[in-house]
Amino acid sequence: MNIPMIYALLGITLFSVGLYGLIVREHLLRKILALNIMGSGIFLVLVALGKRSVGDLPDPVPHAMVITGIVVAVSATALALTLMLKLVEVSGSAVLHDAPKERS
Amino acid sequence: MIDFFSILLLLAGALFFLAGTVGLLRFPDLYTRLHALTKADNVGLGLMIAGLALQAESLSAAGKLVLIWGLVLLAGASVAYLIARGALLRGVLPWKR
Amino acid sequence: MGGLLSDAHWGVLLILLPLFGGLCSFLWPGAVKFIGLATVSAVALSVVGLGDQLLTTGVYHHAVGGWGAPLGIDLYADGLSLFMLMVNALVGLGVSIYALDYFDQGEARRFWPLWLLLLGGLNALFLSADIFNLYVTLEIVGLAGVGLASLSRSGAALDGAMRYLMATLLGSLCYLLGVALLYHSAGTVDIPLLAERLESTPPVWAALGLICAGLALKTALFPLHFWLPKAHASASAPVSALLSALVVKASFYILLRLWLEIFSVRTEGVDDLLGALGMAAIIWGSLQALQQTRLKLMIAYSTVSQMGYLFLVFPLAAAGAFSAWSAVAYLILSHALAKSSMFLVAGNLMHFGGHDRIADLDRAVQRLPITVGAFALAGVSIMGLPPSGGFIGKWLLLNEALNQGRWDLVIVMMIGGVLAAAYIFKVLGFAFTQAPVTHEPKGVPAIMEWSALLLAVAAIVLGFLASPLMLILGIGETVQLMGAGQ
Amino acid sequence: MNWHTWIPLFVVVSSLLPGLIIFGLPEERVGLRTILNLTGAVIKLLLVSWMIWGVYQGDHFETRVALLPDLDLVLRAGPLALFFVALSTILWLVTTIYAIGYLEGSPNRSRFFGFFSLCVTATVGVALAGNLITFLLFYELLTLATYPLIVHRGTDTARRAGQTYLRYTIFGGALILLGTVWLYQLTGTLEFTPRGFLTHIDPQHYPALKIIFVLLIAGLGVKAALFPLHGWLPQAMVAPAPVSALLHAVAVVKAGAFGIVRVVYDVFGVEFSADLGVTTPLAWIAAFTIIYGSLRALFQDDLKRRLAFSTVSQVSYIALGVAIAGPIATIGGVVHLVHQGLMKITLFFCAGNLAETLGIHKVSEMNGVGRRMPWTMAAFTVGALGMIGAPPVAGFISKWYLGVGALEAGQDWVLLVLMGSSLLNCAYFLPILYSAWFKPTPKSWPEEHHFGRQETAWALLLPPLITALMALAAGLMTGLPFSPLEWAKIIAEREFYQP
Amino acid sequence: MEAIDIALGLFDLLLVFLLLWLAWLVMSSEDLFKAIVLFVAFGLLMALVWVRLEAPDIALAEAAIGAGLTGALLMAALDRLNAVKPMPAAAVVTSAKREQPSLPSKVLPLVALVLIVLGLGYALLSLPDVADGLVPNVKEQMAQSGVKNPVTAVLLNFRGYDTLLEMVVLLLALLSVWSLGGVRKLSPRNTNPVLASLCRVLVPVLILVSCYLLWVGADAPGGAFQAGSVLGAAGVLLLLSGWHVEQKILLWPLRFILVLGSGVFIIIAAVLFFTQGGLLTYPVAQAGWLILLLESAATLSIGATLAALFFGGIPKSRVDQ
Repeated sequence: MNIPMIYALLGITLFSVGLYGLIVREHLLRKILALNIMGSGIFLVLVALGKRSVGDLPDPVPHAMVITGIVVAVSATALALTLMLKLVEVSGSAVLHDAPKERS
Repeated sequence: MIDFFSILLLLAGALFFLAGTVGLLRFPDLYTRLHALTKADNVGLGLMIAGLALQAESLSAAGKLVLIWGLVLLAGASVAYLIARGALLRGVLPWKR
Repeated sequence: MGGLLSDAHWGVLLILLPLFGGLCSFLWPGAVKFIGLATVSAVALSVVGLGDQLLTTGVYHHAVGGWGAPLGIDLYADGLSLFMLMVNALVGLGVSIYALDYFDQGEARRFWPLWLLLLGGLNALFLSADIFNLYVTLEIVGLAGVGLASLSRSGAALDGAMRYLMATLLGSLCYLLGVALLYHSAGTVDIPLLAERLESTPPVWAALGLICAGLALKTALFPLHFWLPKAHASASAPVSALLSALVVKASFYILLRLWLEIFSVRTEGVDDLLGALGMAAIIWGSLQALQQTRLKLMIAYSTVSQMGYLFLVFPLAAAGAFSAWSAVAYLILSHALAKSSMFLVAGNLMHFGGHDRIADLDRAVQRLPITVGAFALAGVSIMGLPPSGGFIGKWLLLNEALNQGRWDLVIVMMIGGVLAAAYIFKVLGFAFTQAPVTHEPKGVPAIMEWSALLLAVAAIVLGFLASPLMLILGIGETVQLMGAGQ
Repeated sequence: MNWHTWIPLFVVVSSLLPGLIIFGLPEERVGLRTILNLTGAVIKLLLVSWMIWGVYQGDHFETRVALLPDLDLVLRAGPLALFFVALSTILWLVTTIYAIGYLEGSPNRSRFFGFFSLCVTATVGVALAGNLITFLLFYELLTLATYPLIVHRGTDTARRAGQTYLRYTIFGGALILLGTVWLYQLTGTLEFTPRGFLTHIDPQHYPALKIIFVLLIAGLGVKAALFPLHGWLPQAMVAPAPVSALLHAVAVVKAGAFGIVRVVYDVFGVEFSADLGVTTPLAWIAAFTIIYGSLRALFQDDLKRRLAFSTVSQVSYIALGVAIAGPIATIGGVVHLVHQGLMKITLFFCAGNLAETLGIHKVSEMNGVGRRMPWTMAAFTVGALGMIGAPPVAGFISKWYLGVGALEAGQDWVLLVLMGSSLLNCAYFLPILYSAWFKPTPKSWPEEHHFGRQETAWALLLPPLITALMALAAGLMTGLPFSPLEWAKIIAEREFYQP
Repeated sequence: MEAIDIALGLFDLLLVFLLLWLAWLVMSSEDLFKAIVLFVAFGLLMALVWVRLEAPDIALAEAAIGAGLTGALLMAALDRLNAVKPMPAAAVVTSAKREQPSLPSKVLPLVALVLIVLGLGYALLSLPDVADGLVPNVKEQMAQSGVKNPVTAVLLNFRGYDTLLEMVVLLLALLSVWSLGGVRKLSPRNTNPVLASLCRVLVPVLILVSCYLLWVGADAPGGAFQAGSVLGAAGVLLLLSGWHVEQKILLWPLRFILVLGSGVFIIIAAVLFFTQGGLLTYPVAQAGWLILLLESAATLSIGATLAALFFGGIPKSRVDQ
């Protein structure tokens, strides 16, 4: 087991912890945090496994992918946060309720 | 000789960071914690930068390091002030024995 | 330039045109309708051009930046891609025309840029041969979908959009982790190369699981459908139509594509699991649809059930049968047309009576004959009755299921058809009767009625176009053909 | 290119096109609508006559369009197909006239006549279908086109009747679809072929074929109202009278019965069906339905309900004739397709007249009505006597051939069924005739309308008289070249029992 | 050398545990404010991880976007959330009450979590120890790429098409946010001389840094995304110090800057497609400056978009009233 692999395993664990939080926690802000943590975990897997090449250069392709991913993540986070705020304005709650709401 | 000074400066810096961290953890209220944090950080970082600057390959690299210190000083001071002010405005009272 | 166009590059236009149109409509809000309609029409023409090109020269292949796989990204179009692009163009055109009269000025200014960018994302998705590029397109589709779903800003719409956002982001992340594993297993994200290089190793299996789960979530496969009914039912009518007809199909397309190219030979049991979930979706979705008292929710649950049919392809395509997945492609096309028409009809009925309570439709058939007619025709296709596109798809799928002795699939399909008839005629029945509380009807613009009808008629006409469409689907004979394009 | 390849399609289009145009007509364009309807009907009649003449001389008429890569949409005019087409074309014309009179001034007539035309289109398509998938296509179209007619009045009862109708027919359609796909799996073809296309099939598939037979017959039995799948029919009589006439005599019920004929003769082949051992149970079910329908009819006071149960009973004669599996019985069954149509449509027209003119809906209200409406009741009497099987009305011919055919096939028990059924027919029709003609006229009718000098409107009076006369003619002039009986013989010779 | 390796190894392990611990705290702490602060710390540590994984480009992006801007977005959202809900305490209580589920529903996800970690971990461990990925391909084509930083080469050239679409994603997020309508303003702060003077010093510096990152991206870590996010940070700072944008700018110029990145990308793609016969096929000689042009436009757009996302709802302008 080498260092990059440990980081990759950390990535997997972060992904799972985020998934756990996403499912278990109800507050939308927390769910958004959870998605971000999951994303970081995936980025770690992508980059850490790219360090398995023989030469001195780590694989730049995953790096580019992760930069793309980070921008996507911040975009999605911004949208999710705004959506949450609007939802709270209208419904007064930052939790998605499962009971069907009758609204005409 | 340069290495020796570097190590000395870096250790001194680390000591300040340690002190700052202890202060952050142990002090009783926000204001005192801020005090400990910024004081320690500014000086600690300064010492560390100095230690690293001694190792720098070129003058411009050393210059960059100093620039970083300057920026952190500026940001640290302003932010500490803003946090303290915000806390005061929200009615957080300073700790009294 | 003319030479270039006729040569090879309709595919590129299909991506750049709507994106550019989207930017323009954002920059010139005063001209959104014109820009929007022009762009969508141009896209439809380009699809025709691409179709003509594919029919004469076979599959389309373009190395973006001139690099080629594995370093660069490849665009790729065969019969299946063309089919999906046709779905985009047809439904897009219908819904766009409808949207001209549906939205007020303010909403139109927000609708068109989002919709055009969504169209660009969808086109890019169907033309991509690169699984990471597919991730980016999925995000375009997802974020645009959320933006559209929340367009009306009502509480229900925001709630639905939030659910959709959570589901689509989670789905994308699962997919992305799968992509990461595949990349590090094979050193490429190009689908044909992956097909060559991948072996049956644990990381590939993990990637399969993650990708299937992520895409199934985005496609709202039972029991991961929980987000769909609210999101689709609470959006504005044209948006519901786009989401139900196009957006859920996009993620399904990726799954189908990856399955046919990469996974099909390496999966024991997963195909049956997907098939079983598909069967459950058919039954559960239909039963839920039957119980709904709101029209839009009923239509949304109907989508859950109809998506179930698509997943029946996985156990059947294990034998690599063209007829199985071509049946599903047919179902996708006819469902897209029929379902978009249904949501537009729901929009008309809400416009007309101010509500969508099924039991209070109050003689809608007298007042809005064209709208109700559209619903009935679309319903015929959804039920899978002849003559309609839905019937052809169902016939092909039944045929294949019987061919492989899969009686479980056959019986579920039959039950699904009967249940679909039950919920659709429940609506039609109330359209004839007088409601306890009668209301003053509000006029519905003719464009909104006719565009809904045209989509429904298209779904019916599909029932007579099986031969030429099968010819199109056969271009490149998708199974192991992306590799052949190299 | 040859005219013969397009005429079957034109026959279908000749009612489809007017129907689609009528949908778009505003409500008040009565004249244009009437012209469209009648023109379509007349053109169809001319085209059908042309084809009858051609087929008589041995020509072939076939339209073939690709539906799927290896399955075609086929419209083919064989003798059997034309038999049914001719029936529905003539009765469509008559019923259209009747409906114009019946619905005068009522709302939503464009919609009504639009679906009316679609309904006939589907029926003609069912008749001309040259393979099972084309048949299925028009069969389902028929379901869809009749639903709006049944719920036409838009009351809650109508809606519920519509739902019941759909529950049965959609289920039936699903069964046929399943049977069809399965059959296609086994044989690779669905083309209707004289004497069937299954004779060369591997015997290991025989059990599957039996199940397919059951699926198809059950699916068709829904529309043909075979027991226990008849439940929708009595409920559906909430529809306006022309619709009932259409359902019972021309379109829906007949399509089911016709389908049974097709399946037994042109899909399985009658000898092969007999070898499979599936015809005898069919005969038993048909026989049971005959008796059951008659018994139920006996206890209905509502006139239209009584007629509806009578239909349940009478249509099964067709299935019975087919299931007996002999040439003579076949002639009896097939000819009853037309005979029952003529007689039953007469009865429903008359029932509609009584309801429209005097507000009579119940048998118990019919005392002395013969004196108030002599022409209508005369037509009714012809129809009723025909149902009973009294010579010289057409019904007698059917029963005669059925009986002789049964004896020839060694199925003597059928005679008992026929006799029992005839007795029951007497029991539920004769009292009506008696009270109509011989009981005293009451002081007032439930809801009387006046139509000038004659007993009711011309458009309502003429159609039943015409159909009654036709029923008489079919019974009297059996020897003429184009009489139903002669044509049924041609069918039997050419399609079912050719060497 | 040995000692340094061991020290670094220990440092790596420490980082791993810290990250895990922080992630867990972010998920489990009851106080949302605390969770956000911890998340920002998590992001900063992630930046360290990227350095350790020899991914300085990502480290820069993560520090600027992942920790900085996302943190600012989250904080702003929390601030607005508390402003919307007059009694956040009550809401916290109810949500805390709601978040006390029964034992199986608490344990099952945990079990699932462990199973997923084990399964995926096993999958990872069974990957071969050595794999070159696309390193040889990148090396082979670097000379044709027009830049010297391999990550920039991949982002803007080899996989430039991804980046084009990614610019669209960013724009879409903003369109969607604007489509939702205005959000509540950040809770009012008195204009503050210290903050204002900080801005006066920092904003020019940030712009300078942004330009530097953009320029240097061709050869060294940096590039449009990093430069853009630093620019965005400058925007955020300005917005925080109560900067008001003029109506005139909001109408057309702002929209223009927002679409500049994706627009220039699309136009260049189209032009290249008609002249070179391929989508985004740069002529080798011009690749360098074309990439710089694309990156400059992208930087402006990214900066403006990120700042606008932080601002939240659509700025009031006559067009949309």
